[in-house]
Amino acid sequence: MDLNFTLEESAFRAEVRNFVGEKLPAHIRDKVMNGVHLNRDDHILWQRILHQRGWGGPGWPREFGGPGWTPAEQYIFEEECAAAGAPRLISFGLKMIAPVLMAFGTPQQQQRFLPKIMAGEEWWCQGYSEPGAGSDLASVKTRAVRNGDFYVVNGQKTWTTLGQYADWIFCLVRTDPAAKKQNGISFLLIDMKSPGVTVRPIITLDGAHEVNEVWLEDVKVPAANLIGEENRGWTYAKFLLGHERTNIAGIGIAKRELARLKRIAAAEGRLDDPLFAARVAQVEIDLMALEITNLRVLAAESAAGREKKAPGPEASILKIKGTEIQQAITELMMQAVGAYALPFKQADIGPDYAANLGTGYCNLRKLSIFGGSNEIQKNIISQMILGL
Amino acid sequence: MDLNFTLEESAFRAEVRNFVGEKLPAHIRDKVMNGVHLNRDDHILWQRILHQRGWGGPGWPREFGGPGWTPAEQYIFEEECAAAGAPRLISFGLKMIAPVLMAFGTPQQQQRFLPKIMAGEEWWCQGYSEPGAGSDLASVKTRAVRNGDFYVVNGQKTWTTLGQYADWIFCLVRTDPAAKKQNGISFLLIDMKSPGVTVRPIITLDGAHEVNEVWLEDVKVPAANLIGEENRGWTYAKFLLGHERTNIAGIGIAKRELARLKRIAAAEGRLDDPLFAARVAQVEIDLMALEITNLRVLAAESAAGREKKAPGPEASILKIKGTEIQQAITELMMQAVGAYALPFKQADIGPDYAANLGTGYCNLRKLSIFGGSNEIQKNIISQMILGL
Amino acid sequence: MDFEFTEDQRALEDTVRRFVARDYTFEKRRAIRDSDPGWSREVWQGLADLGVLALNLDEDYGGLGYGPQETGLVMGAFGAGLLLEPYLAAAVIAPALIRRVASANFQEEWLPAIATGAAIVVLAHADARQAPVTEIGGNLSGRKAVVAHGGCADLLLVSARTARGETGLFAVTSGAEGVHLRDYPTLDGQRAADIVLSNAPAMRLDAGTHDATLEAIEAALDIGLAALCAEAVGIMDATVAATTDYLKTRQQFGQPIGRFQALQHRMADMLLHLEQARSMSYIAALHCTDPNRAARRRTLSAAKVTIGQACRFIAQNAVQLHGGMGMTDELILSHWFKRLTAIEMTFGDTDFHLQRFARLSRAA
Amino acid sequence: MDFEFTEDQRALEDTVRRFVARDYTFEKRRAIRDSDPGWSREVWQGLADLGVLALNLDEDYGGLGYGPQETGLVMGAFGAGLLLEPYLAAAVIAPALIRRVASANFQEEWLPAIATGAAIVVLAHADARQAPVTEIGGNLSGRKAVVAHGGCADLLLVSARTARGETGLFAVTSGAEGVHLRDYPTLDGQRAADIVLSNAPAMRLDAGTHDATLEAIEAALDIGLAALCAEAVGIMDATVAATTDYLKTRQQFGQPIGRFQALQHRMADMLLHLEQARSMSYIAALHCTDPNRAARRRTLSAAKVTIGQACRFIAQNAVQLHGGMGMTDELILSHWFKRLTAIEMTFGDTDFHLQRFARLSRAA
Repeated sequence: MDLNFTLEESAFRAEVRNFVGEKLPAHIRDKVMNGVHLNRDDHILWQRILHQRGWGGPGWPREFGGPGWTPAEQYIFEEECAAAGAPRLISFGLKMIAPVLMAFGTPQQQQRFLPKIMAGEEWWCQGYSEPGAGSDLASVKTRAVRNGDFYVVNGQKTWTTLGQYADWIFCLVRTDPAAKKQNGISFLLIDMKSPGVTVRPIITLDGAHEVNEVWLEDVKVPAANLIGEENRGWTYAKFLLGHERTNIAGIGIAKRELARLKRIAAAEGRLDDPLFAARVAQVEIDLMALEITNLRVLAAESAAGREKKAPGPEASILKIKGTEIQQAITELMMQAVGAYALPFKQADIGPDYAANLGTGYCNLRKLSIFGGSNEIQKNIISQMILGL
Repeated sequence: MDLNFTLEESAFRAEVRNFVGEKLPAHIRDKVMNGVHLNRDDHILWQRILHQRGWGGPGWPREFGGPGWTPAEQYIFEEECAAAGAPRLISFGLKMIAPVLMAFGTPQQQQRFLPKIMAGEEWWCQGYSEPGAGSDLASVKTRAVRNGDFYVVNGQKTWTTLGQYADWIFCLVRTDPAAKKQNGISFLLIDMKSPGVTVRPIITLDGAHEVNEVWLEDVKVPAANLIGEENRGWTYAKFLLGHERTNIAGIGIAKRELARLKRIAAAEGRLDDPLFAARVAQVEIDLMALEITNLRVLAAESAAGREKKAPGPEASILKIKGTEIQQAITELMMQAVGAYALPFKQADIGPDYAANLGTGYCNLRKLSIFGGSNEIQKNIISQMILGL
Repeated sequence: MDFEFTEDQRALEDTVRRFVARDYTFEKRRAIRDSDPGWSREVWQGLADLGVLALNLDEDYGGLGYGPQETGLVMGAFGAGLLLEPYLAAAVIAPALIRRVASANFQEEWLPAIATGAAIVVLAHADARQAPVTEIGGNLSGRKAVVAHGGCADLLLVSARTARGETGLFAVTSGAEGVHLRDYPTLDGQRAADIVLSNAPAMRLDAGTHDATLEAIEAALDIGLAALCAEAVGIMDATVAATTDYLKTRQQFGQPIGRFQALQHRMADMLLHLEQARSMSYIAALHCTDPNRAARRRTLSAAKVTIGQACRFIAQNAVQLHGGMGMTDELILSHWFKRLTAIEMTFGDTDFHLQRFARLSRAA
Repeated sequence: MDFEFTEDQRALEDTVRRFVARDYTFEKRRAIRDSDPGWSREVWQGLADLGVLALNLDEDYGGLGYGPQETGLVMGAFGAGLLLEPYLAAAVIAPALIRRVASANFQEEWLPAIATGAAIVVLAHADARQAPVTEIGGNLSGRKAVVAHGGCADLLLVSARTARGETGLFAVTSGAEGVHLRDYPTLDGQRAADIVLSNAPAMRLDAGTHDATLEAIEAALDIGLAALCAEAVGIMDATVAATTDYLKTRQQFGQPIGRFQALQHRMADMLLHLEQARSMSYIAALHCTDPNRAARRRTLSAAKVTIGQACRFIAQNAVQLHGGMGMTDELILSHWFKRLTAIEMTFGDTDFHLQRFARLSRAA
């Protein structure tokens, strides 16, 4: 056992660190470091900077233009980006639809879509959730009816993260209403500019507009935009859900935010409060442990080889602990400043660092709900790992 | 709203306090105050002292020789007894079988059994649980077959608390094996001296002998010892389970043990440790709140009147919090002394107060398991109070 | 021992509940929140007409002469409706402080105006760390931080360090020269203000005995704390009820999600927190006027700990059990969440009170 | 980065596991526990024959020259079997300390004897609060408290305050005059002793530099702490597996209780604790010999916190999920519970290490 990174990996880390240090625009870094929401341009600018360096698809194999990094290298890359205050990569294109296209797409689909994802030219969003479905993703009600070379799609998607920026949406649609639940679902790629597509904002409890409802009314979708076979969409959907959970622990981000918590707590004199100091220590320790747990899962996946690339049920452990830690950090940051965490969207009241702490706490409540609620993750652990 | 006791109640409290202060034997008090197990004689001696004062059946109505106290008076009585280091009343006779006899027993049964319970002349134990049944009490397997004026009983009971001291056991037995689960059960009173009754100790993780297996092999039980009607035993059993939960929160005991915890922590200098002091404060606060919650439940029951005397589902709240608090106190006492909590059954190693803290912690793990596990209590709350 | 409320008390609570149900719907509240001042003078006048602004005032000054128990009932009802108007600040804390500190003349001038809604008076106590308010020659300078409802006050009761190094209490007209109010919304939709004083003219209210003034401010804030606890219980009551209903109606995997045992047990835990919090809010109401300072503060700290922990547990889990819906601005649930979050941090957070309780218990 | 153990390491672990499975059954252990000494010299000799007593010793002294990782593997296997013999005290901590402190002569005399099982040497460090051990004229007086396996030692390594007010380390023969060993069982079935020294003859072992001696004792105890963490993980592994099996087989209300979602989620929480604990035990093994004292202790404190919290959560819930059966002496489960309870309190409890971590993190 050796928990050190190899010399090559350490050199790679230095290379990433240098690159991000040089190329990350200061205005983006400042936003990230202070918990300010990024806009579309911020994300796209950073994606294009990475793409210029050949790092536009960090998890992609060489054959599709990716750097062909090992899981350890991907981990190092994301950790360094997070530490330096780079934006989180927008996963809907890079980590969700791209692996599906690589595994199940036609060569035409691959050529049409993959390069634009990597280049930051097309923004994707996810059309899985539907109103009332919640964790029960297979209860898809959106209908797609084949009509010659087209499908005609009607229905509604919800919780569509950053759908207001998206050029394309990948959707689960029901193509065989007679079939049982998981069967009869197909996987369609839909141009957001198609007539009949309407995006309506959902404002969340922190006052932010991150998620949306997407209404689909008689939307014509070329049959060429079907992934794989009709009615086998659930297979691709599950494959995608597996990939969604790479880097699910968010170690790099949590480390950056922990450092911010410690700076804020020190500035507020809260580390002299033994109870507060103990709470900070607890989350720091939990994060130390989770980092190793994450590396263990990564190593096991690497050992299992390329063919079994989607994370196993162990990813549920990372999801639960990772989200708990991130939520605990936002809560402690808010508590550290006390009253000055309460002013709502006021940049110039109280200390600079206090401005987004109340809304940050509220916003991160989503982490234990979205992406498979933590309750669903515990079901997975008890069934898939423990066999209960 | 007025959270003060009435003048009469306060006078009653003083009367109880004086009596217990005068009459409680010192050797018993010292054992209780130091967490030492009491033996049969200790319990019986105290019961007889109470009986001489006319307080042998604190929860009993006057018609059966009890003092006819209100719920508030019973509460005060138990609180004062606990504070002074008096033994907990052995509930199997006084609080379990006695109410059943009063409600469902024949006059002959009442006259035969009740006076001896109150006088501390006969010790009862409970024959509900069976091996493998756990929380599923209605899955009774012990068989009773009617044969003329007798039942012949075969089967096995378990977790029989203090069965080694008992003169009588009240048992659930199956009299109609064809009937569905809750039906076909009868409620029998069995003399522990009957041929075919064998008591085998179960040693618990603290090394103590508190619970037993009771084996019943061709035990002849007079039909006159049947409570109520044959095959209707589940009705009486449920009635009894309701009564078992009076004073379930254990406020008086918890207060006494909290005071002990604070003495020990002060002696060990642990209150200077801010984390430890905060943990002690937390349990003290929880107990303050639970005391009021308990009084609220008591007041609601008093208001509901005599006819509805068995505690409602609110008792589950008291059971859960009360056991959590008592367990937390034993854990903190153990942690307060550190290493000297480890010597096993050594009275003369380390400080006097340390001797029983390790085993005390172990022993009280039972509280959240026995008497309806805390998980069962949460089922009750969610179903009976919340309607889920 | 008696946990029943009197008929009078019940009637008062019903009145306020009906007012909230009819005149303070969630939609109405949203419109008020989104309005420029962020509160409604019309609603305030409605409360005056109901008589609840006079609840805590002596009958001599047009008040009803009620106390913390009645205030608690009113606060609970306002809590469920998430009242945005300055009831706690202006109808509970300020009158309690004025009664304890100010001259008879001042009381005669201001208390009846508070009762009729004609004047809004708010205590500004917490100093901004870098700029504590000090008095020089009868004028005040410095900054008060995050003063709840400070922006709508006609008159501010400002604590300040006097030239003699003591704490004094001063009346400052909010429109006076040298008074700059920076009014803003807070996370929970309420309003607060930072108040910057630059040589602002002020009138000394207290008799100039440092300890008595500090104790009066503390006493008023303790009454406020008990009222805040009652508000929290009102919100948590509503939150637990709404979440229970949601679990009964929301279907997933072919059944109501309330059938899932893990969620049932979570709800049971929420109920445990709620009932313990309710018990401590009763205790807080009964003890918040206890003249024994140490005993009073120990009890109030215990209450704030219990209620703060309940706020956190119930708020977080109510959102969690509502799933995505719990995250939306559209349901009142997320607004309860935010108010409970703010309450936990108001008048000292859980850690503060836990440690204060430990200190006071040890000294006792 | 590599989490795999080498073939050698796996073989070592297998050897010990097989030994435990075959030669250290629960029944055998019960008989040993109930025997007068409470441990078995025969088993000890068996361990010597396996070579594991020599694990941590330099090859020069008949040892295998292995380190904390291998020790961790062995301790994990012993943990599951709840070994009663003094492996941690006599085969891990004592040799680590001797190697750091004692003269070459002393090492030559004692280390080979430790390896062969001929001699048992135990460190006695923690003083009884009222009677710290002091040295006067080469003799020791005072009391050492709850010395793990002190009763079976041939030789005690006793820390003492010297006449010059420094910490020295002394060898004391357990049979010497003035040495009174009060040997007793502990909650977890192991043995400990209070050692009362009355002018007992002693041989100074260290070179007489206070700081170096203290650091050597600390370093040996830190190696012991990492080994203890590995033992805990071995026990927790077994506990989680046994509880999972129990939930699959135990029927109630017509189905295995493992079908109840509330219990499933509890098991998931136990697994989370276990995996986090396992991660930290790896870290502890890798860092327990780090010469950077502050960094080493910070990491070890983090490990002890994670593992202590896991011990508590897993032990308590394993008993709870086993219901009444979990409370019985009959199942090994309750014995795992007690050992995990003892481990949480050994070498500093969770609160101690949490606060030490906070201090060291802040200083870093």
